[in-house]
Amino acid sequence: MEKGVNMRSMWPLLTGSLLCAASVFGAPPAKVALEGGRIIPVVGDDISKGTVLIEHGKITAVGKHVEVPYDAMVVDVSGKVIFPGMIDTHSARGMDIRNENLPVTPFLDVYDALDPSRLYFEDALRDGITSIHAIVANNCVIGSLSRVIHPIGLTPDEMTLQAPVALKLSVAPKRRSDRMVQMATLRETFLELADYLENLAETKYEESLEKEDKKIDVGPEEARKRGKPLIKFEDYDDAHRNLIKLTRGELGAFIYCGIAGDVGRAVKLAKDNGFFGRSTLVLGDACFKAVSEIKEAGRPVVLDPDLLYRERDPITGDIKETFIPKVFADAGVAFSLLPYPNNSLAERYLNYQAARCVRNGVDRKTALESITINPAKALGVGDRIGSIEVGKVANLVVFSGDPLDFESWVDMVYINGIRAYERKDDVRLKQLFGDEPAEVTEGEAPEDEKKKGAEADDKPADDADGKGEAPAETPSDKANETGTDG
Amino acid sequence: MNNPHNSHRLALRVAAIATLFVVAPQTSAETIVIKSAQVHTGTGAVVQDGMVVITDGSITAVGANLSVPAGATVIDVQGGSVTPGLIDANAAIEASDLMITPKRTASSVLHDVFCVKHSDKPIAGCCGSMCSRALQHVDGEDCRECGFPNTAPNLAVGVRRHGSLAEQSSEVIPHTRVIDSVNLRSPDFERLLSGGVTTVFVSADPAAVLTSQGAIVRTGGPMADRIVREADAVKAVMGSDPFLRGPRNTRPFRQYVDFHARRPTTRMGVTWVFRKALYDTQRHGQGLPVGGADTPSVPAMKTLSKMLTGEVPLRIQARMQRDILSALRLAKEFDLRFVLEEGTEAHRCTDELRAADVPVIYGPMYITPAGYRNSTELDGARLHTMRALVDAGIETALTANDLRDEDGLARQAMYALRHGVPLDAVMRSITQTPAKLLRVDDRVGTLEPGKQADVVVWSDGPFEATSKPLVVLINGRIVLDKRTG
Amino acid sequence: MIRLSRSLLILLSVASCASASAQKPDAIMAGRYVAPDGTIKTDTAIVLDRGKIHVTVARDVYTKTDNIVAYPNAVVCPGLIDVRSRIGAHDNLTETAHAIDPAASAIDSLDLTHRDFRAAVEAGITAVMLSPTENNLVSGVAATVKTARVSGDDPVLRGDGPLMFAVGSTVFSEDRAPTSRIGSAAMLREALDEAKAGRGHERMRLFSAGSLEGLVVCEDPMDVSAALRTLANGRPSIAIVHTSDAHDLAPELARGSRAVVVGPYAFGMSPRTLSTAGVYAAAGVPVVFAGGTPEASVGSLRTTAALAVRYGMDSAKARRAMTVLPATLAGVSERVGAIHPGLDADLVVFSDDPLRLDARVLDVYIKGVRVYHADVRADQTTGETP
Amino acid sequence: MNHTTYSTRHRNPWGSALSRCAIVAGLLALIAVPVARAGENAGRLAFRVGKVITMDPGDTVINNAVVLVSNGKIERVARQSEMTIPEGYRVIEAPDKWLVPGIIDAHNHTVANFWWMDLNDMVYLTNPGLRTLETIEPENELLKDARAGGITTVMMIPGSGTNMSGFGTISKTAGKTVDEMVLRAPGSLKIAQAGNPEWYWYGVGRSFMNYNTRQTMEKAKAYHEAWQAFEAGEGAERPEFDPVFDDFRGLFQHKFPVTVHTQIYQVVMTTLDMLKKKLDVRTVLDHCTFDGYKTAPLTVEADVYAINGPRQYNFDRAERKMNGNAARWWQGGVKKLGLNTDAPVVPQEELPYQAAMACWYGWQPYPALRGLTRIPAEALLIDDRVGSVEAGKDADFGIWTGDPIDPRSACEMTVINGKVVYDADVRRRF
Repeated sequence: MEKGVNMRSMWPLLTGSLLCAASVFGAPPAKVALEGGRIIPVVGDDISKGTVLIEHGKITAVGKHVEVPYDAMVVDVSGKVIFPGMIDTHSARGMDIRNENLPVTPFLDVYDALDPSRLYFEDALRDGITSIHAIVANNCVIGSLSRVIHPIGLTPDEMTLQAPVALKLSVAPKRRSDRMVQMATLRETFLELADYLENLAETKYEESLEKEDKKIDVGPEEARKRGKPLIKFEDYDDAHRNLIKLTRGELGAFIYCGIAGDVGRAVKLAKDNGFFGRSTLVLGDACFKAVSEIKEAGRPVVLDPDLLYRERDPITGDIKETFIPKVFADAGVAFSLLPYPNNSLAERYLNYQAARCVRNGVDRKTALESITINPAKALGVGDRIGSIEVGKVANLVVFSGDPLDFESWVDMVYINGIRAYERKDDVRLKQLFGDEPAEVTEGEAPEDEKKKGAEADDKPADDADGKGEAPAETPSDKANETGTDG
Repeated sequence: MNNPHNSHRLALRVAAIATLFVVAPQTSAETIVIKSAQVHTGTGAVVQDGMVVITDGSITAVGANLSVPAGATVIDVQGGSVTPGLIDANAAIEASDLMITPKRTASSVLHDVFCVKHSDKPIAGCCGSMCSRALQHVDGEDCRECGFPNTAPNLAVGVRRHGSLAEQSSEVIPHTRVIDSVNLRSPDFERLLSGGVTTVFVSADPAAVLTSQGAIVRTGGPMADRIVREADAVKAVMGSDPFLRGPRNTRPFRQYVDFHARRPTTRMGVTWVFRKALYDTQRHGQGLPVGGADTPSVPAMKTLSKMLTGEVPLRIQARMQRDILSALRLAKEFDLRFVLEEGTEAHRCTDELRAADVPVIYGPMYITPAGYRNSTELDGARLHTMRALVDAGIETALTANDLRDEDGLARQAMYALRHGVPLDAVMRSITQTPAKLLRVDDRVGTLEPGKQADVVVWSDGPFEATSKPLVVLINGRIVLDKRTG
Repeated sequence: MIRLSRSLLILLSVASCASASAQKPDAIMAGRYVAPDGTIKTDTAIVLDRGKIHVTVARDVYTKTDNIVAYPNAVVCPGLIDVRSRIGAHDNLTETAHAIDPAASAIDSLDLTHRDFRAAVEAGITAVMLSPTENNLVSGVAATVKTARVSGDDPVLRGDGPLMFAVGSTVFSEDRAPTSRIGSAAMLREALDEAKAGRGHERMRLFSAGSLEGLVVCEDPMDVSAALRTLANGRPSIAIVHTSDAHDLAPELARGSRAVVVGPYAFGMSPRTLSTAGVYAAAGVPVVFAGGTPEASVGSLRTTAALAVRYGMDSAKARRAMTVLPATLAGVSERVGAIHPGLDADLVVFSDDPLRLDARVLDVYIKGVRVYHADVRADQTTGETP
Repeated sequence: MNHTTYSTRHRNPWGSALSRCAIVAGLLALIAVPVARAGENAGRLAFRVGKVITMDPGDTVINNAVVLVSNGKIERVARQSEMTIPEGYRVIEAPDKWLVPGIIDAHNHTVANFWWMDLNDMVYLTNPGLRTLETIEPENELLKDARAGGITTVMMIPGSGTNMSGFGTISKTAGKTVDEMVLRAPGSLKIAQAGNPEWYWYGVGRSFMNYNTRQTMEKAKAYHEAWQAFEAGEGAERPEFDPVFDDFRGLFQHKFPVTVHTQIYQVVMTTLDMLKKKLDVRTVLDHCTFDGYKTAPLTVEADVYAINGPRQYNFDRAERKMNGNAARWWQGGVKKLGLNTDAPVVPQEELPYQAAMACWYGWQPYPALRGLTRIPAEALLIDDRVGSVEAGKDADFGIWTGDPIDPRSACEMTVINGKVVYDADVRRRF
C-alpha cells in the first residue's frame, strides 16, 4: 500500500506549506493587495480586474482602481476570481465525537472538544471554507456552547473568531428517545431553571439577612422578590449560567428540527423562553414542507446538506423529487447551505452546493449569498465576514475560475489577511494526482531535482543532523479520516 | 447564468466545424428539430449554433445553418447544449434480491412517510443482512440493529461487501443472466434517465469468479422496447470480491462444511477457479470427461465455450494492479479478448494495458479517492487515473457504476474534467466509446445521420455544475421533459 | 393410508346422508342467484337431478311443489372455491430437498378427515385447491378436492394438476441452489430446455408440450415479468399467483397468462395493493381470489372479494373470481363452479349478496345434498323451508 | 545547495506531536534533494567502499574495493588500487562501509499489506494450481521494510494451512509491477508436512497427509513422465494438458525445488525419505526447528539444503538444555545451512538477527552470513543471478555500516538490479 509511505513523505511538506499560515498567525504581513482578479463581493456587483487591499488583516479597499501603498505585497491574481471565504454554518467535524451521551449539556463548550489537528480543517482550507461554526450535532436535547473558528491555528483559542455563539437545541428526538420525551425534557429544563432562579433569590435574601444577623422576616414569595436584585452573575452555577444567558437573549440558539412538524415546536419553545429573537433553525430535509411557517417566523435557516428530497407516493408508487433550496428561494426565505459530510463527493464543496441551486432554478445571487453572507448573518458575524467589503476581516478565496464552475479550483485562501493555503504547494493533492514522486527509492527523480542531486554529491556533514531523527510512524490518515466522518 | 469557458472549451469552439453532416432534411409528420448553441456529436466535435433533425426516430441531419423542415416540432433551449444520450457501460442497477420495497403492512402509510426516502437509496442494501432496521438507516449513523457502519447514500463499489445478488451456489455461473434480477420498473432507471443516461450495460454482481451475463437496456421509452440485449458479456472477477462479497466463502475450518465452504478464499484461488473452468470447458467441448474440485456445471460450460470462441464477450473486473495483471495473464493463457472493468489502479499499468490492447471501463471516481475510506481494494485510487488512461491512448469509457444520485454519469464526467481530462475525451468516454465497447455503436453513441435519436438537451454546457438535462429523447421520442419545471 | 382415510370418509358420509335424506331437494327456488356471468339474477328454479344441476328455469315455470326448498330473499351461489388452500395437509406440503421437484403431488398429503374442512363448508367453501409450498422452482402438482362429500361421490375433483412453479425469493435457499433470482431463472430455463428436448420428468414434458397447465407463484412485479419471460413461452399456459401491485403489468398479464390469482386481502393493506384486482380485471385479466385457508380465516375469501370491489373491481367479476374462474384455473370447471346445467349441485345459500360482509351462509349443498344448515333464530331467517 | 526553508510552526494533522515540527522542517530539506545518490547516469554506478564481502565460491573478501554496476548487473569488483573508475560512472563514496550481497529470504509471505487474506485457500488439503504470483502487491509496506533491511530477494510462498498450498514465486523486493519483480515463477512448490495442517483440519493425521502428498506427487510424476516420453519422440501418444499437474513439470526437471515446511524429527525424516529419496525432486527443508536438527546425519546423507528459522532455539527436554537450532544443524554436519524469517511472522528486516541469534547459540558469523546470501541462492537455484557479488550477477547488494551479523549494524543503502531502491539518507526507515 503506497499510502502510508506517501503520507509519511508528504506530511513534512504539508505541514510546511499548508499550515505555515499558523506560524505567521501572530504577525501577518501588514499589507497585501490582490490585483487584477474578478471580484465577486456577493454584496454588490462584480468587479472585473479589480483589486482588494488588505491591511492588517482587514479589507481596506475594494475596487477597480485602488491605490496600492508602496509597502503592500502585491499578488497578481489576474484571470482568477476573488470570492469571500465560504462559511460552514454547522459542523461537528472538528471534534472527537459529534454529541455527548448526556441529553442536557448547556455547561459544556466545544472548546474542550476541538482538535486542531483534524484533517477536516485541512480539507476545509482546500475547499475554500474560511470560517466554521463548530457546534455539536443534532443528537442532543440541549447541547454545548458553539463558536466560530478559522480552520487554521494550533489551539482552539488561535482558531476562534467569535465565542460563544450559540447553544445547540434539538426538538427532534435524541437517539433512542421520542418526541414526547424530548419536548418534556426541554420543558422541564426551563421549568427547573425558573425554579432554580427563585430558590437562588430566596437563598440570596437569606444570606443577606445572615450577614446582618437578622432573622427572616417575610414570606417566601416576598423573600424571592427581594432576593432577585441581589443575585450577581457569578452566583449562577455551571448548569444554569448559559441557559440564563440564553433566556436573556445574550446567546444565540441553533435549534434542530427533524421534520416539518418540529418547526412549530421549535418556534414555540424559543418564544416561550425568550430566545426566539436570537434563534436559528437548523432544518432536516423534510422541513421544507413547513416553509410558510418558517417564513412567518422570519428567523435564519440552515438547510440539510442533502438538498434533494425524495418521497414515494404510497398509491401510485411514483417518486417525487423536491429540490429544497428552490422551495425556500421561491418563498423568499434566506437560507444557508451546508457542505455534505462525505468527503468523497462533490457536495463537500459549498460552491458546488450553490451550483446545484443554480442548476435547479435558484438565481445566482441567492445561491452565492447562501454560502457566504447568509451564514455570516445567521452566526451574528455578518458585520465581520461573509462578503468582500471595506472593513471586514480579510477572509478570501481565490478561485481559478467562476466559483460555480466545477472545474474551478481553490488556488489560494486568505484568512485574516494571511495566505493560509496555496494549491501549488498542496502536497496531498499532488499525491492524489500522482504528481509527487511516490517513493524516492523507486521513482526516478524529476529532471531538475536530479541535477540538484548531482550537485549535492558532496553533501556537507552537518546535514546529517536531521536525518537521525526521522519522524516516527505517523498514524495512518485513514484512522483520522474515518474519525472526522464519524 | 455566468459561465466562463476554460481554455480547452475555447479550443474546441475554435476548432468546431461549421457543418459536420449535410443531409437534406426530410419533411415528415414526425420530424423533431433540436436547436442549440452547442451540439456535441459524441465524437469529440462540436457544432456551434447547431441543429439536430430527427425523423421517425432516427437522426437525419446534424449541422449548422440547416433549414427547419416544415411542420417540424422545434425544441429550442436558448444557450443550452445537445449531446448524444449518455451510455453507462458498467451500471450496477438496484440489487433486486436486496431491494427493500416497503412491505405494505398495517402501518405502511406511516412507514412510507418516515422511511421511504431512505429506502430509495442503495443504503438499505449495503446493510446486506436485511436486518429489520434496514429501512431506518439514517445517514451518518450506524445501523442501530446490526451495527453496519455509517450508511451514506453513495457507497463505493467494493465497500458494499456484504450484500450480493449473485447466485451463491457456485463460483462459475456465466449461464445466469443479470436481466433476471433487474427490475425494469426500478426508480434507478428514472434517475439514470433524468441524468441524461439513455443506455446502460447492467453489470453482474462481482460475487462469483465467472459471474453472470450482463444486459444492455434502455432507461426509458415503452417497457416492451427496453431490453436491447438480454444476455451480453460474461463478467469475470479478479481480486477479493468473489470471496468477500455476499455471504463470504468459508473454509471448512473447525466448523461444519456448509454451502459456502468452497474455493476461492484467496486471490490464488480466484485465478485457479477461472483457469479450471476454462480448462474444463475446453475438455467438455472435446467430449472428454471433466471432474474434480471446482468443476463448473454443464450449462455454465455451454456459455463458457461460447466465450472461448468469442461469441459471448468477456469483461473482467479488476481494481488493483496485481488483479489487472492477473487478468492479462489469464487472457494470454486462454487467448481471450476482454474489456477491463473498474481499473481503479489502471494508472499503475498503462503500459501493460496498452500493449495488450485492452479497453477500460473506468470508474467510478470521487473527489477524494475512496481509498481514503475503508475498502482495501480502493486504497490505490488516484485522481489522475482517467487522465493517465486517456494520455496512454487506451480506449476508455467512464462509468458511474452504482452512483445514481442526482447526476451519476454526468457527475463522473465533471470529475474527469476537473481532474484534467479534456472535454472531447470525456465526451467520447460516455458516448461513443461505451457504445463501441457494447457493440451498439451502429445505433447509438453519436449524433450522426442514420443513428437512433437518443439525444439529451442540457440547460447549459454539458457536465457543468449549473447544468442539467432538460429534455431527453430515446428513439426520437421525448421521454423526459423538464423545460417547464 | 390415503385409501384408508378415504374409505373412512365414505363410511362417515353415508351415515350422515341417511339422516339428511330429507334435505335432498329436487329443486331449489331461488329469489336471487349468482348466474355464471357473475351477475345476480332473480326468481329461478334450480332443478336438481342425481346431485347435478339439471336445468335452471324461471321460477314460475317450475310448478312442482313437493320436495323443494325455497329461498325467496336469499342469494343462491355456486359453492365458493379457494385455490390457495392447505386445508387438511398444511404441514405436509413442503419438500425442501430439490429445487426442481415435479414428481411431488399434493394429493399424497391429503387428510380428508381434517376438521378444517367443516369450517370451510360453514363458510360456503365447497372446494379447495391444495398446492405444494412455493419453496421450490417446481414443487409438484396441485390437487382440487371438495370440502365435504355425500355418498357415492369421490371428493377428489382432480389430483394431477396444475403444475406448481415459483420464481420469487421464496425459492432461494441458504443450503441448496438456487440462492438468487438469476440462479432461479437459469435453472428453470435449463429444466425447460431439457423438457423440450424430451428429457426429464414426464410432468415437465407435458407442461412443455402444453398439455399440463402451470401455476406460478410470483412475489415481486419483476418475478411476474420473469415468469412471463421464461414460462409463458409465447402461449398462455400459465396462471400467475401474485398479490403485490404490478399495475403496469396488466396488459402483459392479459396477453401472457390464463389468470391471475390475488389475495388474500385484509383490511389495512395499502390501497395500491387492494386496487390491483380491479386494475387487472379491467385490463381483461381473469382474476381469481385466493382465501389462503386455513392460515387465513375461512371468511377471508369473501373479505378479499369485498375489498377488491371496494377498491374498484366490478362486482360480477368479483363473484366470478370466487366461483367459476377458480374452477377453470383448477381445471375442474366441467364439474363445479357455476349454476349451470350438468355441473354438480354444489350450492351455497347466502342471506344476501355474497360480496356483502353481513351476508351469512344459510345452507350449503354438495351434490344437491344439504350438508350445512345455519341454526338461526326465526326472526333472522330469510330463507324458509316448507 | 539550495534548501527551501519552511516555517517550523505548523498544525500537525496526524497527531498532537507538535514538537516534531522542527525535525520535520529539517527533513524538508532532505526531501528537496531526493535521490541524491539514486540519480542514474545511464544506469552506471561505481561504489567505492571499505569492504566487499563477495560470497563467491572462494569466499573472497576485498578491502578498499570498487564495485562497478551497469545495466543492472555487476560489471567488475576489484581493489581500488587495481582499478580506476572509468568515465561516465556516478561514484558513490562509502569508504567506511561494507558492501554485502543482497540478502535472500527463502521462506516468507510478504505478498501484500493484507497478506493474511490471500495465502491460505484452506478449502482442500491439496492445492496444486494455486500460485502466489497473483497475490503480490509491489507497493506494499512489508517489501519496503525488506528493502530497508537490505533484503533484495524473497521467496514468496503460500501459507502452510494446507498440505500442499501451491507454488511460490521468487521475486526481488522492488519493482513497479509483479512482472518486473519476478525472478522466477514458479519459484518452488510449497508443501507443509504436518504441523499446521494437523491443526487446521479435523481428523487429518500425518499418515493420511503423507499418503495424500505421495499420491499427488506420484500422479504429477506420471504426468511429467508421459510428457517426457512424448517430447523425447519415443512414439508415445501426446498426453492431455492438465493444469493441475503441469506446474509440477519444472519440479521433476529439477528447474525449481520443493520447499517444505518441516520441523520435527519424524517429519523432516519423512520429507527426506519421500521427496528426496523416493521421488528424487530437489528438496529444501524450511523452518527446520524443534528437534529437526536430529536429522542432520540424514540430511547430510541426502545432500539437501536446510533453511532454518524463524525460531533459533529449542528446549530439549531429554537433555534439559536449550539448543541453538542453527548451531546444532551446523554441528551435525549440515553445511548447506541458511536462514529464513517466515515474514511477516518475524519482520522481514530482522533476518540478520536470526543469524545473530544463531551465532549467540554457537554458530559462526561468516557461515551465518553465507546462510543469508549464497546458501539460499543455491538452495533455490538462483545462484546464477543472485547471492554473491561477482561480475555478471545481478547488482543486488546492501551498503552496511558494518557486519550485518552484528545487530548494531544498519543497512544504509540497498541496490536492486543496479538501482538504488533504499537510501537511509533520503528516507530512513529503521
